[in-house]
Amino acid sequence: MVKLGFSIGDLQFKNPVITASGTFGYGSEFDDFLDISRLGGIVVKGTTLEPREGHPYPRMAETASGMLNAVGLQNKGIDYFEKNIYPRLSEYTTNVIVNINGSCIDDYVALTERINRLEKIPAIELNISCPNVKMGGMVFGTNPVSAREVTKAVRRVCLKKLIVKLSPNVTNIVDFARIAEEEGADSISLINTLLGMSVNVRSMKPSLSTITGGLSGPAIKPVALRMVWQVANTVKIPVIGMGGIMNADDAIEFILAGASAIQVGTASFIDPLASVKILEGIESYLVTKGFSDIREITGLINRSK
Amino acid sequence: MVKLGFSIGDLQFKNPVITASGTFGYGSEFDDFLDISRLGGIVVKGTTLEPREGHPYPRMAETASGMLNAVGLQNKGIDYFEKNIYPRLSEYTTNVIVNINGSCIDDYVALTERINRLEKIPAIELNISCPNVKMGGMVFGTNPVSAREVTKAVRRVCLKKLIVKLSPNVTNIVDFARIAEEEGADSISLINTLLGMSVNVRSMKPSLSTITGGLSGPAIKPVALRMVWQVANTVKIPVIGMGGIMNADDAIEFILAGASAIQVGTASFIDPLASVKILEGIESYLVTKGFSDIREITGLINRSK
Amino acid sequence: MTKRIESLKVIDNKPLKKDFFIIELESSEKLPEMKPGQFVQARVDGSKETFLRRPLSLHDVDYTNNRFKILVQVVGKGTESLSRLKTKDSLNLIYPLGNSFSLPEKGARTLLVGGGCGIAPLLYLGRYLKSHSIIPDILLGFRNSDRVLECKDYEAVGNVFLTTEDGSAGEKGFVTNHSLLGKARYDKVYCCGPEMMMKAIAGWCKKNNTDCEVSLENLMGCGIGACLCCVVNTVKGNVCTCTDGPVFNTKELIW
Amino acid sequence: MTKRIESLKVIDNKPLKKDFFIIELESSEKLPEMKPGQFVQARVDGSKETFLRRPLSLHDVDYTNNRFKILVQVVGKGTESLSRLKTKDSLNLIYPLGNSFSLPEKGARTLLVGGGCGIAPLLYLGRYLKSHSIIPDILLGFRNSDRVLECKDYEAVGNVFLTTEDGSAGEKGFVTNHSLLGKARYDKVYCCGPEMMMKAIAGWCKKNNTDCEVSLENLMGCGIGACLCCVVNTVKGNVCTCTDGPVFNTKELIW
Ligand SMILES: Cc1cc2nc3c(=O)[nH]c(=O)nc-3n(C[C@H](O)[C@H](O)[C@H](O)COP(=O)(O)OP(=O)(O)OC[C@H]3O[C@@H](n4cnc5c(N)ncnc54)[C@H](O)[C@@H]3O)c2cc1C
Ligand SMILES: Cc1cc2nc3c(=O)[nH]c(=O)nc-3n(C[C@H](O)[C@H](O)[C@H](O)COP(=O)(O)OP(=O)(O)OC[C@H]3O[C@@H](n4cnc5c(N)ncnc54)[C@H](O)[C@@H]3O)c2cc1C
Ligand SMILES: Cc1cc2nc3c(=O)[nH]c(=O)nc-3n(C[C@H](O)[C@H](O)[C@H](O)COP(=O)(O)O)c2cc1C
Ligand SMILES: Cc1cc2nc3c(=O)[nH]c(=O)nc-3n(C[C@H](O)[C@H](O)[C@H](O)COP(=O)(O)O)c2cc1C
Ligand code: FES
Ligand code: FES
Repeated sequence: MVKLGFSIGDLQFKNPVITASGTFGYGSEFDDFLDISRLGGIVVKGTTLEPREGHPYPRMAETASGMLNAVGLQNKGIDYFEKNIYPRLSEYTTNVIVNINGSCIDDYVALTERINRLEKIPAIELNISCPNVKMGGMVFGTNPVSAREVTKAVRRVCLKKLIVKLSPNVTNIVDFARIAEEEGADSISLINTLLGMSVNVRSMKPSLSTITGGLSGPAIKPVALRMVWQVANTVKIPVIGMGGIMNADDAIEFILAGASAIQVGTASFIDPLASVKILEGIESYLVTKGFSDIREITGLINRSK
Repeated sequence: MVKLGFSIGDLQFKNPVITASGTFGYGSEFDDFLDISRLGGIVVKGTTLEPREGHPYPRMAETASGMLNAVGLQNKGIDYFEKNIYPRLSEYTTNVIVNINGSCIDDYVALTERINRLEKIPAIELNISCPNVKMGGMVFGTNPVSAREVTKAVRRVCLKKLIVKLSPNVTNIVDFARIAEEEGADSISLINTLLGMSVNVRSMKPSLSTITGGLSGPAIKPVALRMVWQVANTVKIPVIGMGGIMNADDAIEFILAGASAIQVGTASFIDPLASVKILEGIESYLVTKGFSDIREITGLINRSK
Repeated sequence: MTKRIESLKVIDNKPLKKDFFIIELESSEKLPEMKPGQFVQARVDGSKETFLRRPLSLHDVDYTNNRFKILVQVVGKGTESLSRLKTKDSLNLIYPLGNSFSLPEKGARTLLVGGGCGIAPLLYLGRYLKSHSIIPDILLGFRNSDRVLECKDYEAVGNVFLTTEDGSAGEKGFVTNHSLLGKARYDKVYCCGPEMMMKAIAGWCKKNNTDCEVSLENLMGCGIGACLCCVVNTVKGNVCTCTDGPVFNTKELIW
Repeated sequence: MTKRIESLKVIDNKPLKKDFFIIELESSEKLPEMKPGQFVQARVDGSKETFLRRPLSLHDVDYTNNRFKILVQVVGKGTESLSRLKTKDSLNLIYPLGNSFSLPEKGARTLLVGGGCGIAPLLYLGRYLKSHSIIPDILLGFRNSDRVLECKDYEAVGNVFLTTEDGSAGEKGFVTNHSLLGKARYDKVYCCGPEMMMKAIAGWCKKNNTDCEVSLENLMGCGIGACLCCVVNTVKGNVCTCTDGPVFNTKELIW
């Protein structure tokens, strides 16, 4: 048997395949298709303190090898989550991670404190690329100063493993990775969506109600892979790579570039079984290539220089 | 007949379809397929003062709806261009624009002065996202200070129309567009390629000799369109949009978002006739929709708010 | 009701008038229970330009042979690619998805209204109603006679009325202009078609105090409630068309 | 020589052993002059996962019927998709592209060496040589007997010798191990196959003072000299494989 596990500090993951926030609901949407407990982990929907209705329809547009979304963090808030969703989630025998979002630092801190008391949630994914924030409209994840502040503030209260999820819409991703590591993140995940846009030439109007939205899917994989490679070569904490991973080969590209684990996002929309197939594909790749532990190939392209 | 022309200052273009630098050679590669003089213009290969061999093979990798390249500005230098290529180019009855590149500001200035004396070249496209530059490895197009300096220096000597071509690998594209306009650019073109990467899982090595390369093709269209829209809403000078334009509908998206003209890049590799087909498609779109002048739809999505 | 992912065999792909066609599919397993109003998410393998699956309604179901049909109108790249499917090809679906039309009260006077490809789910709904002894009026609207589909199947389950925008078949105008709506009275209306048409019918129902269910055709990212892209604004806030719908009582919608 | 873009009719797609197949195409117009060593850029319409065209060599040309053949090995998504082409489908090509093999001097003792799909251009080259009264030796290398293709066509133009890596057909080993190379002497060698093989043959030729031309299989972005992605380093610096090649005399290459 090939060893597939990895860990963030003392938190063990049985394998490196995790589902990405906002693309796997709360897991139950996929119960008909697969046994979620086979996965290394799942990251649930972006959660906020208060319920959010999200942006108006239309929120989605198909693009070449990708899609734009402008969901706008629709969710029922942490109270509802704790009461109605958490009990069921805590029955999965895999790591259930909550992706947290706020409009200001206080929101993030308050959310973290709420999640601290949920015993079966071992880690928080701090999403610092939420587009609607207080401070002069500046996005947390694209401003080094606020990225540092929010990470510091959350770290101070966070009793769980802290994964900081980076925005790719920056000149130098490495700066943000360093900040996260310096402020005590246990892991870094990337990339969130690229800011994109689409116009409907029939109606002569923007395709999304918000005009711009987040681009995901295979289209962004080359950019994601480049950033994961840059970050993995910079920080010492484990890096979780994502962006356009559709199959095992895609996942292996990220691992060879230095990712300790990967997240499967948009792929689950087209093939709800994608995550499990990717897991199986990674395993058989390792077997075929004659490796016994995935860590032998993690960052291999950087070692063979 | 529908009016398709646009102008940069007093420089007239018969239509808004231009071929992008590095994707259309020096035109002659396409002579077998189309009458180049039908196009609004062509931008020739990135040119430098001295000849350049470019990067080692492999320089190319296919990606989902796109490709990575690491050509590295291979070209025979301005002397060769002036003697051997310019005479033939000056026979096309369309605007032939030279894309200029340098390792330092002096190079750009010297190149501009060389092109000043080429009567049949009406405009320069200043490419400020060349990855190998003197100043501490900082890329001109991703650092506002050096972007300003190089634009200022070139503008001071440039007797041609000056188009500044922006790099998309920045947090805020609008900053760079403003700088270009403030320093006297006559037009802005965008986007150049996104920095990306690919790994060959069979060989377990990076696909490109340079590890990272430039991503082009439909994959990047949503990002390109978003940036063109942002820039068109910021500057008063004409904006030339590009990035993943494969057909007339794609081109029209850019025009509706505010581009006065568009460039066709990677599309010409797959269909050498792409530029002409796009031109024809734009014309018939306007006819079908009942417009008589392309300017009626330029930036339409911003007006109908 | 368990959803499944399956590659089904294409038994037949019959071109109808203009851009319409009907694909008949066969499962190698026993069909799950499938209700009128439910839909499938079809993977479009043959097209370079599509990325996501495409939602399509159940048009007719034949449990005996484990077969069912979808009726599709070519409107873009995905449907165009599906139109090229041939007998013996396979089509990968996630199905059955979504809620379904509700059964009206016994003896309810019932009207089905469909426009364009919105007529697709009405046949299976009609059969379902018929099996519950309700014979509906069926009002179908098309652009012009070129696009009027054969209505024999529909005639077997109800009384068919036609409109075309140019009057080249049936009455002239939109479905909402049909004289039927001036005369008859209904207890229940089911409607599927372009949003404008559904809104007009919903308005007419409201005025006439008639209960109305519509099947929405919102853009979908996943079809299984995971992406939250297909939302519609209701009295309960934004809900997913793919799981809370596609069928909604118009009283719930904020239109 | 004018290049053209054309959708050609697929006359036949014949599967050979293992992953190999031969597609025969027909042009509706008179074929342009096409030389051995030249190639086509094929658009892969049936695959979601390919973006660029795929370069493929001319395998055989029949001017009388305006037909020609390409021999393809499935190695990935593009070639896999091409393997599914059926009679009456169409295939869009840009062709003919590149330079060609040179004609050796009269009476030159000539050897053709091919490995894997690198055997593709050698048939047309063989015919061309034969038409100039040169009967070459033809040395073909395959992984194992499963992959050894029918050599009848090749036997019609020269004396065929085989190697397989496992010895299951012909001599055991790589083409460079074949006893022929220890015995015979040649004035000219033409070689196409995996880079390692071509380098080995080039080395053997150098040692034996034999003129050697190889056909490179560099990755191509455009095939028409526009992208500069397919370069190979030569004594003249980086040149494009698609326009200055694909055939190079090994003396020019910096290997
Ligand atoms: C629950 C449900 C059931 C459906 N049932 C059927 C059915 O039985 N038969 C049938 O033919 N169609 C049905 N549709 C509509 C069908 O899904 C779309 O026509 C199809 O997805 C279009 O794909 P395409 O690739 O051909 O078009 P695209 O190339 O994606 O789009 C072409 C044009 O149509 C517009 N468009 C595409 N989809 C929609 C939409 N859903 N609403 C409004 N505009 C749209 C696009 O904006 C674009 O302008 C249903 C939709 C839903 C949500
Ligand atoms: C001038 C020329 C003539 C050719 N003639 C023929 C021919 O007659 N018959 C034939 O079968 N093939 C020929 N080839 C090779 C053929 O073009 C490739 O096998 C094909 O493009 C692979 O496409 P794919 O989508 O199937 O593979 P992909 O999915 O793109 O790649 C699969 C794997 O193969 C590797 N690969 C792909 N192309 C190449 C390459 N060119 N060199 C090295 N590794 C590669 C990739 O890195 C990847 O690991 C020729 C190539 C050139 C340049
Ligand atoms: C519909 C949708 C909703 C998303 N919601 C969230 C979210 O709530 N929080 C978050 O951090 N990322 C969110 N993402 C981003 C994904 O988690 C992931 O970072 C991104 O989609 C790139 O991966 P992919 O290309 O594999 O989808 C969302 C993505 C999509 C497509
Ligand atoms: C092979 C290749 C070479 C390129 N060379 C140059 C160049 O020399 N100078 C430049 O400004 N842009 C260059 N570009 C970028 C294109 O001009 C264009 O900005 C980019 O490809 C995005 O457009 P597209 O998606 O339509 O190709 C090159 C692109 C490609 C694919
Ligand atoms: S389509 Fe994804 S939630 Fe409805
Ligand atoms: S493949 Fe583009 S220059 Fe040769």
